Amino acid sequence: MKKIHKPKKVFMQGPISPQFVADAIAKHQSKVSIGAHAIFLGQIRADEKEEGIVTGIEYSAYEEMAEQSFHEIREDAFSKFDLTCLHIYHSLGIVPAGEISLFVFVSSAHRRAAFEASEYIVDEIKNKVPIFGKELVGPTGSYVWKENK
Amino acid sequence: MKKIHKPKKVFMQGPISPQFVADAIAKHQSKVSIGAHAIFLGQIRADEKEEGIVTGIEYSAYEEMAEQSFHEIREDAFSKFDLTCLHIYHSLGIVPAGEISLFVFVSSAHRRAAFEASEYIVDEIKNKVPIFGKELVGPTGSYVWKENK
Amino acid sequence: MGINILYFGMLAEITGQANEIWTIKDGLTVGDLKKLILERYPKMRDKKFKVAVDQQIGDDQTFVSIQSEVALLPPFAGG
Amino acid sequence: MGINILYFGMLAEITGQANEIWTIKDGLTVGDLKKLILERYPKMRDKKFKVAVDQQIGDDQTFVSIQSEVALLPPFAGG
Repeated sequence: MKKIHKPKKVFMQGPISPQFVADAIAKHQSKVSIGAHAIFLGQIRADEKEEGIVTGIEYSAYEEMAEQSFHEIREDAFSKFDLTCLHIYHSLGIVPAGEISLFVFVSSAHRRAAFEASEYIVDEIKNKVPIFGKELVGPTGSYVWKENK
Repeated sequence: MKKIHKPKKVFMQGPISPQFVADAIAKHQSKVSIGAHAIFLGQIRADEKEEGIVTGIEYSAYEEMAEQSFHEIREDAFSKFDLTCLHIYHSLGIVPAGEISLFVFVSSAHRRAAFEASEYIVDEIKNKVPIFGKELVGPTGSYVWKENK
Repeated sequence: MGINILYFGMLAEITGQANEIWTIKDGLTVGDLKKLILERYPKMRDKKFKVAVDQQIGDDQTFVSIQSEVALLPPFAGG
Repeated sequence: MGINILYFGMLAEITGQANEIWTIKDGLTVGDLKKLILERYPKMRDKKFKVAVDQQIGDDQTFVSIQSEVALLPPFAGG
């Protein structure tokens, strides 16, 4: 019964557009065993720092290891929760404030599994995936390295 | 500090399209204090019943009371969780299997509030809002009244 | 002058109509009213439903004013 | 023949490069290697970082093979 899920491409260059999210939803409308989708979107905040207002984040990653981490997080989530589908997308490069850098899309027959998996997966991504971010601040090209808590 | 939120129109005729979801997301990209969106979508399952396979659900509601219930759920959620925005949309009329009948869109500065509020609000909607559903089954126009657990 | 009784979902199928005006005496509770309704519509006896008085869910002790809007609500199915 | 050391984020800024090949003797641990790296790049002393050996996070006791890929990872910021 254990299904092996093929590693999927997670990283995208630049922001994730609302249209991309819509297309992902539309693709799941033929899967009529799905009753619940839980979607998480991480959006860049224009936080105020000592150095100025954040205008965006520039992401980089240890890509090979990160893709492997994402794959392990997916496998782990499929084994822990009763899910039909699970997709993760993350930006690389510059994502301006107000735009989306993370898209986690969980689908299941019943809502509880989708809710629990969604929160679990986002926490895992923040803790375990080697992604690095420069918060770009102010108009002068300065920046602050971001750190997840 | 207590902000009163104007009652909003929740009901839509027929399914909620992925494009509608995309437009709602796009509208929030100018709100740069948002760091997290949690979106829940309820999709119609083609469950197998004794009477046949579910081809869709036909929703009706005690509309006036339902809009009031939605309003109370929103106010309650704003007081319980630290949210920036909250939108709820629900279908009336026929929604075919594979299409979306519920869209709950929660936005907050940090992810924890969005996750918690999302699950809470969906539970509240299922329990408290007078919406009724006929599960349409098989090709002959028969149906079964749906009941939330 | 009377109360407006609204029927929803499967209950409207039993009554054959979405609402009725009933003339009732003053001082009735939801419990009293349910008894009258079940007498008129015996098929409702094996149905679960809640009663809303002026859009608030009531229990058997809730009083019904003679100008109330009363709604009979079968199990909810939103979501 | 040697190990490939990768630097990311703020650590790459300190080293001025994304990777280096180091020739090390056999039998070193991550702890030993960190000491050597901090000697070469004293500015890293006050930086938090994890060390991945062949894409697995290691601790100070993890052995480094002389053909390993070693990565120095500053705090994660995904999401």
